[in-house]
This record gives sequence, structure tokens and C-alpha cells, in this order.
Amino acid sequence: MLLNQFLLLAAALFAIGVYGVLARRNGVLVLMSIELILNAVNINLVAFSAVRATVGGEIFALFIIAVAAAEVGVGLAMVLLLYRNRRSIDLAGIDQLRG
Amino acid sequence: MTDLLTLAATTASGLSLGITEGGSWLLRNAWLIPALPALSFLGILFFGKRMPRGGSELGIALVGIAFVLSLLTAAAWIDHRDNFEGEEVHRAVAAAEGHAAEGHATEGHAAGHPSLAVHNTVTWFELNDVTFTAGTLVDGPAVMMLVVVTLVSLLVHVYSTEYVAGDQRYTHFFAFLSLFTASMLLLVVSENTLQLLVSWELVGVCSFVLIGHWWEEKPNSDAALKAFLTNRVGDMGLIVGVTILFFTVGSALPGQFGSFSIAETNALAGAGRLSHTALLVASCCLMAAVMSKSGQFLLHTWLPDAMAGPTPVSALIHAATMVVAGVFMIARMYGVFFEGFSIGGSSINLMALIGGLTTLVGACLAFVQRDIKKVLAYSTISQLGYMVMALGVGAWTAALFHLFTHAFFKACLFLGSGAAAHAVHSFDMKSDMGGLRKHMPHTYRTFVIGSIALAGLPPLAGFWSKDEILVGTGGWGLFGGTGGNGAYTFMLVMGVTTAALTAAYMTRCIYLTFFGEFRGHGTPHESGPRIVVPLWILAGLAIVAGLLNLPKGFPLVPGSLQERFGHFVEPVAAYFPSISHGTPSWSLAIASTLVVLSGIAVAGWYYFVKVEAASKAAGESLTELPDGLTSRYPLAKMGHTFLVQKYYLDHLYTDIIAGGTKGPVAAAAYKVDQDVIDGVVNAAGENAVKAGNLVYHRFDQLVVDGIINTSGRASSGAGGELRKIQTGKVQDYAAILFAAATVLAGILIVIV
Amino acid sequence: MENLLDGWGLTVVTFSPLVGVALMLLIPRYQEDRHKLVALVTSLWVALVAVLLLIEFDIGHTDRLQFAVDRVWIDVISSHYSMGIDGMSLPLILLTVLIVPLCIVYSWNHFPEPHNPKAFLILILILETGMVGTFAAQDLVLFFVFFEVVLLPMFFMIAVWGGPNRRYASLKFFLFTLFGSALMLVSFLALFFLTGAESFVFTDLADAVASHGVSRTAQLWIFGGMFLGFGIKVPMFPFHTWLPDAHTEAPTVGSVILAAVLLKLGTYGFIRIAIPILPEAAVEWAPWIGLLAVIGIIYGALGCLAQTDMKRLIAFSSVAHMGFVMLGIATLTDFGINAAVMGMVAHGLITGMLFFLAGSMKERYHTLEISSLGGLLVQAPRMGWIFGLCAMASLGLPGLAGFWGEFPAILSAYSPANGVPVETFRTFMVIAAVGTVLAAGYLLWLLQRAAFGTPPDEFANDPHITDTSREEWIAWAPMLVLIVAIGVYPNLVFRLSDGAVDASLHQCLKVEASELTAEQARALGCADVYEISVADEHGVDEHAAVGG
Amino acid sequence: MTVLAALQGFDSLMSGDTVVAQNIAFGILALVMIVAALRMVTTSNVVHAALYLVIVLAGVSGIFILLGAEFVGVTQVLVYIGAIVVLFLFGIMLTRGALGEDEEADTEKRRMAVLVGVLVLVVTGGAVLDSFGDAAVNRAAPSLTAEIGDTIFSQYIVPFEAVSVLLLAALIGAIVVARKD
Repeated sequence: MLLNQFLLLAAALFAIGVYGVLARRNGVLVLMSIELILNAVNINLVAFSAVRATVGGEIFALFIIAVAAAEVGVGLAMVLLLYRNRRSIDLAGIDQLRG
Repeated sequence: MTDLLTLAATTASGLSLGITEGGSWLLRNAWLIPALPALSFLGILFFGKRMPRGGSELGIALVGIAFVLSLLTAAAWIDHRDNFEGEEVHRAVAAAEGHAAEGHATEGHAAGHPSLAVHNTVTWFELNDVTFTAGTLVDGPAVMMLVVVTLVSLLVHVYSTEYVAGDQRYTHFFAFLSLFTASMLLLVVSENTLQLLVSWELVGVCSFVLIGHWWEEKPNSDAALKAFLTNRVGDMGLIVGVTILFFTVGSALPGQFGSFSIAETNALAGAGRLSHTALLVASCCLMAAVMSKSGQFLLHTWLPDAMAGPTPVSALIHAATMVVAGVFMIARMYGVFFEGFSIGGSSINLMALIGGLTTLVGACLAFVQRDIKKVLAYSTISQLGYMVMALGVGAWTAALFHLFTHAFFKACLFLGSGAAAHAVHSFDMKSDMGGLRKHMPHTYRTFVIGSIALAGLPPLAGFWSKDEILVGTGGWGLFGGTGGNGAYTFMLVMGVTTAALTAAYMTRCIYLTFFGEFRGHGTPHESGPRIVVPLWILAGLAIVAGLLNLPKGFPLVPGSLQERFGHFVEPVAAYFPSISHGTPSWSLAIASTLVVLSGIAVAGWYYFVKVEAASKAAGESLTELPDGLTSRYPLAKMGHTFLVQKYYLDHLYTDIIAGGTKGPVAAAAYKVDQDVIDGVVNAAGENAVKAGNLVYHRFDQLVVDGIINTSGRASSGAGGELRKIQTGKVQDYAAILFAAATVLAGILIVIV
Repeated sequence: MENLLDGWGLTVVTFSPLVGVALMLLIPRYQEDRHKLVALVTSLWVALVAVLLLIEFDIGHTDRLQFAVDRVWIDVISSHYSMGIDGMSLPLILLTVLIVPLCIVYSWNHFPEPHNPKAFLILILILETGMVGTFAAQDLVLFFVFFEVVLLPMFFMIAVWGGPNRRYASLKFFLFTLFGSALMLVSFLALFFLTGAESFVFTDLADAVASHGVSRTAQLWIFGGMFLGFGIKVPMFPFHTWLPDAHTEAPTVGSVILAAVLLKLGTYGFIRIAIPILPEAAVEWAPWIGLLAVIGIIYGALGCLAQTDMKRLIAFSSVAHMGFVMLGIATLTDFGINAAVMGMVAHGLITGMLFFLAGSMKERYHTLEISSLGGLLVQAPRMGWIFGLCAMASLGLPGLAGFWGEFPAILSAYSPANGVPVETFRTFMVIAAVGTVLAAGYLLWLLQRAAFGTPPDEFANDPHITDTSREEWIAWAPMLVLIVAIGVYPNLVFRLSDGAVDASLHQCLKVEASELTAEQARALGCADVYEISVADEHGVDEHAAVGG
Repeated sequence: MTVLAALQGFDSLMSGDTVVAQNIAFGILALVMIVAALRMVTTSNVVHAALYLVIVLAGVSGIFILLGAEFVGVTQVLVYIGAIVVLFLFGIMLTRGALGEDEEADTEKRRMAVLVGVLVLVVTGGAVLDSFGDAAVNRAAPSLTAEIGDTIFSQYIVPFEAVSVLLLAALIGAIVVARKD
């Protein structure tokens, strides 16, 4: 198996994740796309760890999973708060920090 | 000069200077005489107010002691003159470049024993390994002057205790009188020209202070200022002359930068070692000083105005002592003048000319004065002219003798006029005097004796000294007398005419003051003893003084008594040029007496006969015929006003020269200073400011600020644009973020 | 005591006023008496040390640099902290050290408006440091530093305590002098770099110039720069317009110090720096300096005649006096420069006194317009006679100090150093003699209008026109005594300055050109100086021989 | 250019036998994941999106196992699918689901997003193909979980502790942020 396969796959997932973040109006969906991007990264890590036959990459992947979990937790909390305040989680409407 | 010279016993190499370090104690310590009045000056200055008699007693005491000392010094000199055998001082001299052999200096002496001046100096200060000394040079003329100055000063001191009695600055007056006497005595004994210069100006200052004694009124302080400034003009000549002599002597002495010593200068001049042009220029400069100090023709205008001072001051300073300082200086530096003006050979020289002119000018002006002191002032000017003329024609002894006799009878006249004015409280003969002989007999008699002596009638002093001068001119050679140094006939003519004029104006003065009716108010009364006694002493001296210098071959008197004054006073030494003496002639004596008598006759006839008759007819005391000569003829009238205006000289000096420099020239100079130079500076300042503004407004504001502002605006504009990107939406930021990140990654990959 | 003074003497004298200043800074402003006390004690202490210096001073060889101290100061620009005094600088230091305590005593209880004794006294003490430092400095950079230190306090003194348009006057004074000293600094540096001397100390520079023989044009330019710097300070003719303004506006003590000492910095600069280091350029410049000096004399006198304000008149008179001093210097002879040193000391004392008198009269009459003054002798006889004495001293009456400043200058102008045109200097001599007459004119005219006559009615029975007060007597007595003492016995100053002046003048200026053979001239190192004089006297051929 | 290199790489792929099985498995997984992802970002129904996310995560775990990292694959399933997706569902439930159709953002925004996505894909893909031409992944044996454990607690002990702290902080943060009062 070529290393490229995995890297290309990760790139694709990454691109789709980016699209998801930019295109979707729903806060939760944006978080999901972020998860997607994180997974793409994990694939890369594990792929490289496999090429080098070391465990460093895998451990790092684990860490990323942990961090992702924390991140989703906080993200959803914020979305919840947003929802409670604005009755909607439409990201487009939130632009008080306009320049 | 530098602690004097090879005291070679014999006349070894080098030039003999005709001075000696030896001599009696008195002659060597003559500096005591000036020191005493100086002491009294300090005493009066600090303690005068607290003294019982306001300081005058200290003044009189110390001047008295000085007088006694001078008499003793005179006696010591008379002994020293004839039998002093000490060694003469010599001076190594640069190689004589083709000048007459050494002998020139010695053969010129008349026969007889050389009179060595006593020389005593102490170092004053050193500069550039040249030691400047201060000290005394005592010889014939110095001793004579010491006696005259101290005597007259003493009498004036006594006189002024009464004259200035009530004055509020009594002590101050005596202080400066002592200072004046001290500086005059210092001048007389000074050993070098620098010391002469110092005392010369000190005397000038004292006269300034004393003339301006009553400085409350402006005319008095004006007169004082005028006197001092005219003296300063003369002193300018003195400074330049002294400088020239200093360096000319320096060039003649090997390895010597320069020297002020009078003896050296005269000896070198006499020996022909100094360049003639330098001597001529120096003599002219010194002549300027003499003209100002002794009131010679061009610079005499200050003397009549100086009468504004108290009369004792006029008597002491402007008759007997200060004004003769110029004549004494010529006598002292005669070697220089003799060589400079080549008096020996020529028929006319500057000094003789100025002297002659001054005699005439003084005599004419004396005629038209109302103020008795002014008459005497102009007469002093004319007598000084006589002395300068005498020196100009080479009659050295005659000049000094005339100075000697003049001091006495002029002081007597001045003090007499002071007594008269004191009595009538005014100096104006025409309005406030007349007929005083009844009220003031003593003053009248002494005044007449003084006038006769001044006019020059035989038995009295004036005759002998004036006659000597006329003989000295040598002009009488045409009529049998042998000439002196040169045939100065023109001087003789001027001398004789002046003698006549002098007699005439003195008769006018006597008539206006003492004869006719009393025109003043109040009743004048004779002054106290302290005034009359000095008057009589001076009158006595006026009578006796003439006998001191009886001409050679005078029948009644043995040879040893003839020409005593000339013998003791005229130096016979290396530093004195060899001058030939005219032999006195009976015909000249008789002729001059006749001329004087004619002068008296004319004036007497006019006043005593015509004016007396006119005043008897008019019933009130007249001073001149109403339709006299001058009022009838316009030419005489013009002549009269010309004289009254004092040749418009005063006008020329005070208004044009002094006023000119004081007013417009100084204002112009100051204007130049303010406008031109300050103008330049201010202009520089303003231009700098203008340039500053220009730079600021044009360049700075537009250009530099412009750039900054535009950049400012640009940035804010750009800021404005960029603001739009900040939509506040998270996605947009994320989009930009990702896009930028990828673009950067791309670039990185492409490049790396 | 011996070595203490030797090493530290000068530094103590120069910097102890600063210690006083530091002390006074600690004391609050309202305790005026304490300030006055500290200031007086400091200045008296400085005077005491200076007198000790005088006693220890070896009169035998005044030419040698005594109490010298020479340490490297800023080695980067190779300038040394080298101080030392010889016969020329000692009299001036003594003058400074005498004047300052007298000024402090004089202003004991009448300080000028606005009333701030603390600042006023501090400025005076700083001035004293600057002045003494300048006279003791033997290093160009050090000299320049002290030269500038003097400028500031005087500027403030005029600007703060001055008269009506003090702002203009102080600014003009400051900028004028600064302009001059800027040029001077340029020439100092040029001198240092062109000659490649190893330090700024005067002696090194002099030797460097002598050995390397800097090109004549360079020397001329350097001397020109120095001339401008010092000339403005003197002040010489075209650069003098700051002086009358500064004096009319300065407070009394300010103008006394300005007249008594500050003017001397310029002339001292000439005789200490310009002439010893650049003799050839000095010879070339001498006629021009002489010309400006003589113009200054006549110009100053005419200026005085046109004045209506007394202080301005005295200011112009000091322009004339400094003209005499500069004439003395321009002759480049022993006589001339000794006369200059004496002239400086005498002018310091006399004009200082005149300004004191002007100040006292201003306090009594509140105006110095001569037309409204008069009758001083009637109301205040003692002050009147002191004024008379000072006027006489100022016009150069023999027997008082002024004469010994002017007469030797005129005397030396008759035969200047060789290489300097003789005829021009003789005409200068005559013009200077005319100057003495003008001097007598304006001074006595002033004396007549101010002192003689009767007091004008507005002051006739004015109670507070009193005679000299106690402070005034204490302040004036020493100066009057000195004026008379130096006048009667001038050796007091000549003895000190003669040796030093002789040493400072370059050999070639002194020796008679005619007696010198070509080889001797070259041996003495004054080929070019001699060359100049040779060219004058012996024509071209001789010149070629020597020059070759 | 890089694309060609990649194609050559594929034919060498086809040749090996064991390798072939793996390649086929990879191919299927990759395809499923890509389709699920696309669906996730394009579906208008949020719950459907969540489910698609589950599919993608499962695919990823497969990939891990393919690469020999069983422990990571298992944790992936356990943590990601088990916990995070459930969390998402809770999130969706709490925010009342899609509140109607979550219509796509306005076209302009979507086109921009697509543009950025394609840009990212192209750049990363290009870079990958360019730099890792034909590196093969053939692991002798899957990684040992023991080995992972050892290295975590020896070499990476500090990051491990940091992550624990991070989780704690996130926990507290979430509670604080989302608190009702």
C-alpha cells in the first residue's frame, strides 16, 4: 500500500471538512466538520507512524482524539449558550464583533 | 639707566652724561621735598575735617618745611656747583657712525667748572629686562624751581586761609592745593621723561579739580573741563614725543631696548648720536604739549577761562607754577630741542615763532578785558610767550630768569587783584571798581610795584629779565650789540612791541581799578594781614629779584656779583648743549626803556587826562571815552570786536571741534553703530527668522507634512477598506484563514 | 602644604564653588541668610586658596607652568585634564577671585528683582568656576568647556534679572558668543587634526605646529577661527554690538562680573592660545587686529559721546579700553602683551567699580538717564569723589591703574615685533593717543553732568539718596586700594606677568631680524616668520637664500 | 506531473498479492468515507449529518486497523463514535434539531467555500504526491499496544498529563458555559 493513498484520502477529508466549516450555517454541523478535519489529521499521523513503524504517531493520534473530545464538549456548550440567548444557532447572524 | 653705568673715574670710553651720583645728602635726597606736600595731602584728606583749622595748618606747616628744605638744597647746590670734584658718569655708546669725534660733546662748554647734576634713582618696575627707574635729577634749574614753587605755594597757602575762609569745602581745597604742590615739585625734580609725564598729568588733574572748586555753577565746571581737555590734547603730543625719544635713545644705546632718562637723551642729542628727523618730530610733539600746558598761541583758550577758579589757585597755578611747567620742560629737555629745532644756527624756528606770536596775541587781548583776572591771565600768556621765544632763540638763562622774576610779580598782581575783588565781591573792573587806592592802600601800592615790574621799568625785576631776552634774540646786532645764537630780528621786533603793549594795558588796568570814582556798591576795605603780608613779600621780591642776574660788565658791581643767576642755574655739563650768550648792550637797554615809557605815556594820557576830564564833565566815573576811537572808525570797531571775541578761537574750539565731536560726529558714529552694525546683526536675526518662517511654511508644511498627511490619509483609507473584511462572521474568518494558510503552504512548497 | 597645593591646588580653586552650589541646593529657598552665608564662605574659601597659590607661587620663574596637574580626561579624543598657571593667568585668577566675594557682599541685602537670592548666588558661583577654570585650563577642550560654562549663568542672569528688554539682550549675547565659540571649536579641532599632535594640551600643540610646520594658509584659517571666537568675546570692533545691550539690561552684579572678567576671556585666549601656538599666523594677522583695535578705541569713544544712558556709556568705554588691550596684543612684543595683561587687570578693577557705582546710582535715582542726574557730589559727596577717582582712573590718569594699561600699549605700538609692518603701527599709535583724549572727553563730560552741578529738583531733597552704605564700602574699598596701589607701583602685576609673557612669545618675534643670520633663523625654527620680515627688509634674493 | 508519478505507483501496487487485499479494502473504505463525508456536509437534515459522521469515523477506524494501529482504531471507535457523536446528538436534541430545513448558505458563500476547499485539496494533494512519490507502507506486524503504553508513560508522560488537565478544564468550562442559572 502506498503512503500516498492514505495521505490523499486525508487531504480529501480535510478539504470536505473545510467546505463543511465554511458552507454550513448550523453551529453543530460546523463542529462536526471540524471533527472531520481532525480525523483527517489522525489518518496522516497514523500513516506516518506506520511508515516509520514507531508508535509516536499513534500516541499523538490518541492525544488528538482526547483533545477533540474536550473541544466538542466546549463547542457544544457554547452552541447551547448561543441557542439559549439567540434562539437560533445560525452562525451567519452573529456578527456583533464587526469591524 | 640700568643701575647706572660704568662709574669710570676718568673720561674712559663712552659718552659722559654730566651727572654724578655723589653730592651732598640734601641734593641726593631731594625727593623729600615733593614727599612732604604729598604727605600733607593724605593727612588733610583723611583727617582734615577733624583738625582745628580744617587741615590748612598741616598744609602750611609741611609746605613751609619743604620751602626751608629747598633753600638748604639751593645753598648745597651753590656749594656743589663750584667745588664738587666727584666723578662724572659715563655711558657706553654704540659706535659713532661718522659723527663728529668724541670731542664735540666736551669742547662746547664755557670755561669754568662743569656743573654735574646729582642723580639718584630707585627701580620702579621691570619689563622685558628693561628696568624703569623713578628718581631725582637735581641741578641748577631744578633747584631754582624748587625754591620758586615752594615759596609761592607757601604764600598762597597763607593767603587762601583768609580768602577761602568761609568756603564749605575748605579742607578739600587745601588737600588738593598740597597735592598740586607735591606733583609740581615731583615734575621739577623728575629724572626721566616717564616720571615727567606722570607728574605732568597729575598737575593737570589738580588744576582740573581746583579750577572746578565751586563746581555747583556750570561755567566753573565747564572751565575745569576745558582746561583738562586742552591739557589732554597737549599730553597726547607728550605721550607720542616721549615714545619716540624712548626708542630713538634705545637705538643709540647698544643692547638697550629703550630709555626714558633725561640726562641720557640730552647727552646723546648733544653728541649728535640721535637721528635729526626723530628729534625734530619729537620736539614738535613735545612743543604741542608745551603749547597746551603753558597756554601758547593755539591752545591758550583754557587759561582765561581757568580764572573761574578761586584767585589763590589762579595765582599759584596759572601764574607761577603750572603754566611754567611747559617752559621748564623745554629747559629740561633743551638738548633735544636745541638739536631738533637747530636753534643754534637758523634765523627762525617753530618755538621762537610760537613764542613771539603768543606774546603779541596775549598783549592785544589783555586790552579789551573787563575782568581784572582775565587781564592778568592774558598778560601771563604773553609773558609765557616771552619765555618760550627766549628759549626759541637760544637765550636759555634769560628765559629761566624771566620765569623766576615773573613768578613773583605775577603772583603779587594776582593776589592783589584777588584782594581787590574780595573786597568788592566782583572781578569786573568796569562796573564794580575804580578809586580803590583810597580804600585799599597796601593792595594799591603792591599792585603798582607789580605792574611796574611787569612792564619792565629799570630798577625792578621785569626790566632785567626782559632785557636779557631781547639781547638774547641777537637781533640787536644791527645796532652794535653782538647777537646770541642767531639773528632773530623778527623776534626782537615782536618783543619790543609787546613790551610797549604790556605797559599800556597795565596802566589801563591800574586806572580802571584804583583811580577815578568808586563805581561799585558798599564800601571796600583793606584785607586782613594774612593777605597783605604775602602781597608785600612778593612785591619786595619783585623789586630785589632783578639784581640776581645783573648783566656782565655792569659798572657799579664787582665781577663776582654779576650774572649770579646764570652762573648757578645754567648747567655746564654734557647733557646741556653749548649755547652762545649775547653780550648786553647799553643802547638796547635804553631803547627798550624808552619804548616802555612811551607805552605808559600813551595809555596814561588817554586815561588819566582824557577819560578823567570826560568823567569830570559827565559827573560820573567813566571808564572810557564815549565816542572814542573805536566807535568812530568801523575798521577800529571791527578790530575791537575781533579782539573781544578772542579771535573767535573759543568759538572754533568749544563749538566746532569739541561740540562737533560731542554732538553730531558722536551721534553719527552711534547711529552707524546702531543702524549699520546693529542693523546687520538685527537683519541677520530677522532674516534668520524670516528664513525660518519661509522654511517652515513653504517647505515644512507643504512638503514634509504633505507626505506625512498623505501617508496618514492613505493608511486610514486603506484601513477603511480593510474594515469591510471584518464581517464578524466566523466562517468568513475561517475561510480567509484556510485560504491564506494554503496559499502560504503552496508558496513554501514551490520555493523550498 | 607644599605638595597638596601642587597636586590639588587648582582643582580645589576651580571646583569648590560647585561644592558651595551643591550645599546651597540643599537649603530651602526662604532661608536667605543661610544662602548668603554659604555663598560668601565659599567665595572667601576660594579666595583664600588662591592667595595660598600666590604665596606658594615661585616668583623667580613666572614663565614655568606651576601647580600643574595633567591626567588623561577623555582618552578617546585624547584630551587631558591638564591645569596649570603661570605669570599670565595668575593675576587674572586673583582678579576673579577678588571680584566674586565683593559682588556677593555688594548684593547682601539688595538683590535685584525678582527677589531670588538662592538662584542668583548659585549663578554667581557657577560663573566663578567657569572663569577660574578658563584661566587655569591648559587643554583646548577643557578651555572650551569652561569657556562655555561661563556663558549660561550669565545668560540667565541677564534674562531673569535684567532690565526692560532683557530677552532681546540676553538672547543676542548668547547667540553672538555661541556663534563665535562654535567657529573657535572648529579651529581647535582643525588645529588638532592638522598637526597630528598627540593631545590637546597647549604645549604639545605648540611643538606640533612648530615641528610639522602646518601650511601657512591652514594656519591663517585656524587663527581666523580663533580670532573670531575670541574677538567676539573681547569684544572687538565689528562684533561688539552685544556688549552695550547686555550691559544695559544686566543687573549690577551681572554687568560687573561681565565687565571685570568675562571680557578678559577673549583677550586671555589670544595671549594664551592663539599667539603662542600660531606665531606665523599671528604675524600675518597682527596688522588687522591692530586696525580693528584702533577702530575700536575711536569708535568706542564716539559711541560714549553719543550716549544718554550711563551704563551704556560705560559699556562703550570698555569697548574702547579693550581696544587698547588688543592694540598691545597686536604688537606681539613683550611690552605690548605685558601692557595687555596689566590693561586687563586694571580695566577689570576700574570698570567693575564704575558699574558698581552705576548700580548704586540706579538704586538711589532709579534711573540712569544722564540728563535727569546731577549734583551727586552735593547729595552723596563720598560716592561722588569715588566716582571722580574711577573716572580719572578710567581715562588713564598716571598714578592710577588705567595708565599702565594704556601707556605701554601705545609705547609698544611704536616698534612692533619683527615681521609686523612698522609704519602702520606707528599710525595706530597716534590714533590710540587721540583715543586717550576722547576718553578724557566722554568721561569728564559724564562726570560733569552726573556729579557736578546741583541736583535736579525731583531729587533735591530725596531722603533715600544716601551716601555710600556699609556693604558698598566693604565691596569697594579693596578695589579702590588696588587701583591706587597698582597705579603707584605697577610692578605688582608686571613682576608676575613679565616672565610668562616672555616665554609665551615665540623666539623669532622677539629677536631683531637684522642681527639674525640665515642659519640662526632656521635653527630657531622661525624661517617663515623671519622670511616675512626678511622679505620686507632685504628684498627677494636674501629671501631665496633663507627660504631654500 | 505529480499525478503521472502517482499512477505509476498504482500499477506496482497491483502486482503484489497480500498487498492486493489490503488495497482493495482500502479502496472500498476510502470510497465509502468520501461519499459519507460529502453527504454529511451537503445534507440539510442535521441528524442525517450526524449519522454520516458516524460512518466516516468508522471508516477511519478501519483505515487505522489497515495501518496496523489496532489500539488507536479501537479507541477511535470507542471515543469518537461512542462519545463524541452521542454528544453531538445530544447537542442537536437540545437545540431542537434543524428547526426546519437548514437551507444552505447563500450561494455566494457556498461557492467561496467550495473554492477554498478545492484549493486546499489541490495544494495538499500536490504537495503530498510531489514529496512522497512511491513510499510504500508495508508493516511487518501491527504495533503492540504494550509498546504504546510504555512510550506514553515514558517519553510522552508530560503531554499525557497536560491532556488530562486539558480535559478537566474543558469539562469545567463546558459546565460553566452551559449552566442554566
